[in-house]
Amino acid sequence: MSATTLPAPASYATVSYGLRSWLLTTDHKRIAILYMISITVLFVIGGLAATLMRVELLTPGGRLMDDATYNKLFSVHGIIMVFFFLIPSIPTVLGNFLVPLMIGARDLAFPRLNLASWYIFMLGAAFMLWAIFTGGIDTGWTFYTPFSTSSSTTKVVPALLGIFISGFSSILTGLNFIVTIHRMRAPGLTWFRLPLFLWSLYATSVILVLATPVLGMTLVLVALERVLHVGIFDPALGGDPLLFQHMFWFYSHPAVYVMILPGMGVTSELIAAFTHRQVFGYRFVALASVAIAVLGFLVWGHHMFVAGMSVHAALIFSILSYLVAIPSAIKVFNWTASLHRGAISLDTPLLYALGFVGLFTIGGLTGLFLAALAIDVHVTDTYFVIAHFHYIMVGGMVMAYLGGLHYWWPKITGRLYPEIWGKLAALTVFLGFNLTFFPQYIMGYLGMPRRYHVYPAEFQVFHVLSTAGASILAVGYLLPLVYFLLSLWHGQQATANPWGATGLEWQTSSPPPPHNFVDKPVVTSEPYNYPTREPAHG
Amino acid sequence: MSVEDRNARGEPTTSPRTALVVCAALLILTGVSIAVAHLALGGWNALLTLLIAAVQAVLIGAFYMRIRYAHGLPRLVVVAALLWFAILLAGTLDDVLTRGWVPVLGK
Amino acid sequence: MAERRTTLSGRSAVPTAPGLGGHVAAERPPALAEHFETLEQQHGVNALGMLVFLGSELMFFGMLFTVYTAYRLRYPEAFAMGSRHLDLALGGINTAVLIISTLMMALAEHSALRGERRWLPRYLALAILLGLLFLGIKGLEYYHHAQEQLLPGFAFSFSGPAAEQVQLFFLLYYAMTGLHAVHLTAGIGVACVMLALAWRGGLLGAEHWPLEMLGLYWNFVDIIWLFLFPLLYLVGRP
Amino acid sequence: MAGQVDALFWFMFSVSALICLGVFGAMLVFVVRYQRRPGNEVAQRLGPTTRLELSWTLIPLGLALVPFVWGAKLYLDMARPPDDALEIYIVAKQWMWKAQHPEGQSEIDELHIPVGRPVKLTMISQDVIHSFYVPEFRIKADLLPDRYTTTWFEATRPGEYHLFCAEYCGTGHSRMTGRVIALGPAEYAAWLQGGPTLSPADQGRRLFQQLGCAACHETGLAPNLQGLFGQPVTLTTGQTVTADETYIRESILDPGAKIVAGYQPIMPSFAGRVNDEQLLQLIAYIKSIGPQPGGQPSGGPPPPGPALTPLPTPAATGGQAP
Repeated sequence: MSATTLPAPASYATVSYGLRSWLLTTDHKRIAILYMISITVLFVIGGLAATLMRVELLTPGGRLMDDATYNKLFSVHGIIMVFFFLIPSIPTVLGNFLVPLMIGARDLAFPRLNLASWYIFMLGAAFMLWAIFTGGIDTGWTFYTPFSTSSSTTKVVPALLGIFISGFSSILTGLNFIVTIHRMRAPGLTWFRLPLFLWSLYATSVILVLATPVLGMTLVLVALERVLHVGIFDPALGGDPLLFQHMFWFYSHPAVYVMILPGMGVTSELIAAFTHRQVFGYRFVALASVAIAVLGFLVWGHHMFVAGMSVHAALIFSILSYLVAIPSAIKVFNWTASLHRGAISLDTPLLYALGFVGLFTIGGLTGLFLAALAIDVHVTDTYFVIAHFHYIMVGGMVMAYLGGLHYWWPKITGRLYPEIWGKLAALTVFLGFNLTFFPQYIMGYLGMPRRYHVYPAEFQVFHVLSTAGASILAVGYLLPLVYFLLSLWHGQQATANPWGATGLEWQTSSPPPPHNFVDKPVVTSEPYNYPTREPAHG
Repeated sequence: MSVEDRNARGEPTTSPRTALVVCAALLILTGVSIAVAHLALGGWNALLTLLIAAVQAVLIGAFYMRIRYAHGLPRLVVVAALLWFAILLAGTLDDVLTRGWVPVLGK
Repeated sequence: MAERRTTLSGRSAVPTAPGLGGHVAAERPPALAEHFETLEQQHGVNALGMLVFLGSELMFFGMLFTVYTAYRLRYPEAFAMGSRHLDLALGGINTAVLIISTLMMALAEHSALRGERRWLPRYLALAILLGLLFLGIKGLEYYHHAQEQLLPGFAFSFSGPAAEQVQLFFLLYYAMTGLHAVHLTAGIGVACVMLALAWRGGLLGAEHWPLEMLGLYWNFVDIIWLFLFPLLYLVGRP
Repeated sequence: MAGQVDALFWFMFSVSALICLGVFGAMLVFVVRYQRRPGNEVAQRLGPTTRLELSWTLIPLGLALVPFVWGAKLYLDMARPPDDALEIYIVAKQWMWKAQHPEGQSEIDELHIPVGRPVKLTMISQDVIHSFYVPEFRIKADLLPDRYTTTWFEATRPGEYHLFCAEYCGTGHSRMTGRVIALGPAEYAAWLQGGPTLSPADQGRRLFQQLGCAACHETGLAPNLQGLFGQPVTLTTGQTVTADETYIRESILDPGAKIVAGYQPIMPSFAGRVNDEQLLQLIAYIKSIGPQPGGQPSGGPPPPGPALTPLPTPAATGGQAP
């Protein structure tokens, strides 16, 4: 029986009321909402830091603030955005909400652990905010030794502790997803019937579980070194600062894939839903996620080509870096091919998905420049790198996150957002983003180093363009915040499946009941089984 | 299939007798390891003692942790974790051991 | 909606449990959490969860192993000198203690599975006692190092060349054995809870799975030590 | 070198632009053409995809090898300074650059170099990691606190170029900048005249005497340093190391770490007694009495001290100095 014809069961959101019922919930959907609120607040803090930096960079002379303040701002921006927004964003919000729904389960495998993950995350964030608001931190998000251990006089240890703690949240979330996807799938839901979003989340989880511990221990050693004045990475005491960089990037490079893989998964879902067909080369796209997760671990050394690493290691890491580009390229080509002879509805989520593909393509291709050793020597640690990873993380991940939020908003809240405003915001974000970051490619190639508070006047024109773009981008981000909130009261009621999409999550009511499905779902068909027509000829 | 079935089929459990034998083997291997460490083998000691530790780990994994009886998935987890550790070790040592290879300095 | 109903069936798979949304199926065993279908599924979820967790744990130690290896290859002499300051006898005894405690854990699991209510608490208590003995001996070693002024960051003085590099050895020694001791302590804590349950007749038969999880963890902690022992104690002995 | 890096860059840029044009163009055309509308309500069924998949897996894989090989070749060139390069020492600290010329001049936050001659930099940091970056020459290299790193470049046109610190190093990071001033040969010679003082190697020789190094290193108590530089040295552990800048530095600061086979660990540590500049001067001196391209040791300054008696050096080329 369809959920819409039964007397509607109480939704997860209205089954009980009160703060207590939310803070002690083990319902994956409510935990997803908790995460959504938390990371939105953190995103705003990180965004404010970026805004101040962009305003300061309007002029080359550094008139608005002193050097130390600027350094703290970019550190806060980096740390908050990477560890407290990008890494948790899609997995903890959309992943938490959708994994059990998409596989037809009643909850994640470990519901209480899931809630614990959120509390751990909040504890980590609290430490981080404490560090920020009681003196700040000026090491950048990379914490390079020996600067972080013996030179910086800011609140490094609380910040390290914050990241260390939130790391456990990542590990436990990853663990929960892996076990859930392995063991809780509905009857008939074989691996190659899984939505592509779940393939990408699975790959993400593997990275989270296996890479995060390495960062955790590294940060512990840095904190120990700072507190006890002993040398593990400090060359003055026989340590090797490059060893820190190896350990740091062993986590932090795969962490880039933690940020982009879920975005790829969302994009695959959106493209399937709005071209009304299966994604071209489903198996290749699915396995490419796994390939990225594995190959992504083999390339961390490309962050260290000028750091004094051995030439031999540089050559190895360079060629491996090209390998990891291949599965990403496969995905881009498959998404494009999926549009061919589809039945395309150009709704807001698809706009974001197309934006994702375009910006990710540019970000990915410029990543190849950075893998080419001689070019990397010139452009590493310049704005070229800044532009590159913002194309991946902001152009890629944030676009996908917004696209996913629009697509599943009716499922999450039971309300529709205003489509016109959605399209307008998507275009604003796209334009603002490109205006912000494309000039940074140019000035990077011209030699503008990153993390510079004062800079030679010849780069000013690019900085002004960039700041102008950032203002547009800010508007683009504020718009959805406003109309999403308004839609909670004024939005039109959503049906169970407003997009006419496949996938188990659309088979239950919007918003879903506490245990997701009234009837236990059984899967009997291939994924994205939209009706199709035969090729015109042949 | 419930847990009791598994027990009845003898699948997930190691008999006390086997457990005792494995324990004895572990203790003997520890003794061998200490002895090996004291021989003059010119640098091969470390490798040999680690090899013995690996054998001990396999014994514990196979019999006490019952990976031996498990099907694909548990084995996959173990292999994945070891593989990732190997990647970390290999990539790092690739740099650490080859820094002097290309004669940049003192050429 | 209609066309998708044909592609993705929304019908019930388990005729005996028609309404999992509100009703509780009559024959659900009490040990079965409400979001699982069967005990077997629950058991599989828990075992896999523990294994994945241990994989993650391996990387915690793996990072330290890697740093240790890099420095040992760089400063072989200093690491040999540092290692010779460790008490091989106590280290060897501790290895044996931990191995036997693992045997006790395996026997405890076995008696739980067999429903041997008399034996389960005894084996478990023995495993706990051996674990505590290990920690005690480890503490004794730490105490000796403190007396020898071998505590980096607090009191470290080493006469002889390359004192800094020897200090590096001891730092890693404390980091690795310390992390291991933290893990063992956590294991002992959980084992004490299980002992209390077993004392009251719990954990037998179908309910033995928490003990199985603990066993996996205990074995892992043992394996880590079996590598720490040759890495730390058996350097430069010839 | 800058031109070659640019050539690779523009090659990659062109290929990337083509790929972007292809992908974006296709996306645009498809989106316009295959709108869902009456007559195109449902998508066309997908045919077999494997052949296409394989082609866009394997072709990019082959294509990727080009920039790898090209970039690696240039990188190797960057890692190997030409033998005739002018060698200048760079010491960085928060937040300044100090350069020491072989002729004796030293300068702060400026670096004068001749046009048309390769310049090799041997660099070290006194505190945290810095990075020497001159965009004009397309070179960048981190300066580490524990060992020497090198890079090299050749200016082709006279002029003033930006020098940046590219690795974040604390509060004044963005002010750790300077100028590289490339001069024509005549102007460079004139600039050199302006400076006074001894060459680093001469200063090093003076230090060598002042610190009492000669008392052991020229009497057989410790390895003779003639002809040592760049040669392999056998240690008490049986290992062999190359007597390069980093090894000499370590031996001065931490003499017990790597002792040459056949000698006792009698040398005291000079950590805290010599600073990084003096270390570089000592190294320059040891280098100057090292093996010369021509064959015989010692080119510039005459061998210091009394005539050398045959020494019980373990390695044919002499040992190093603990």
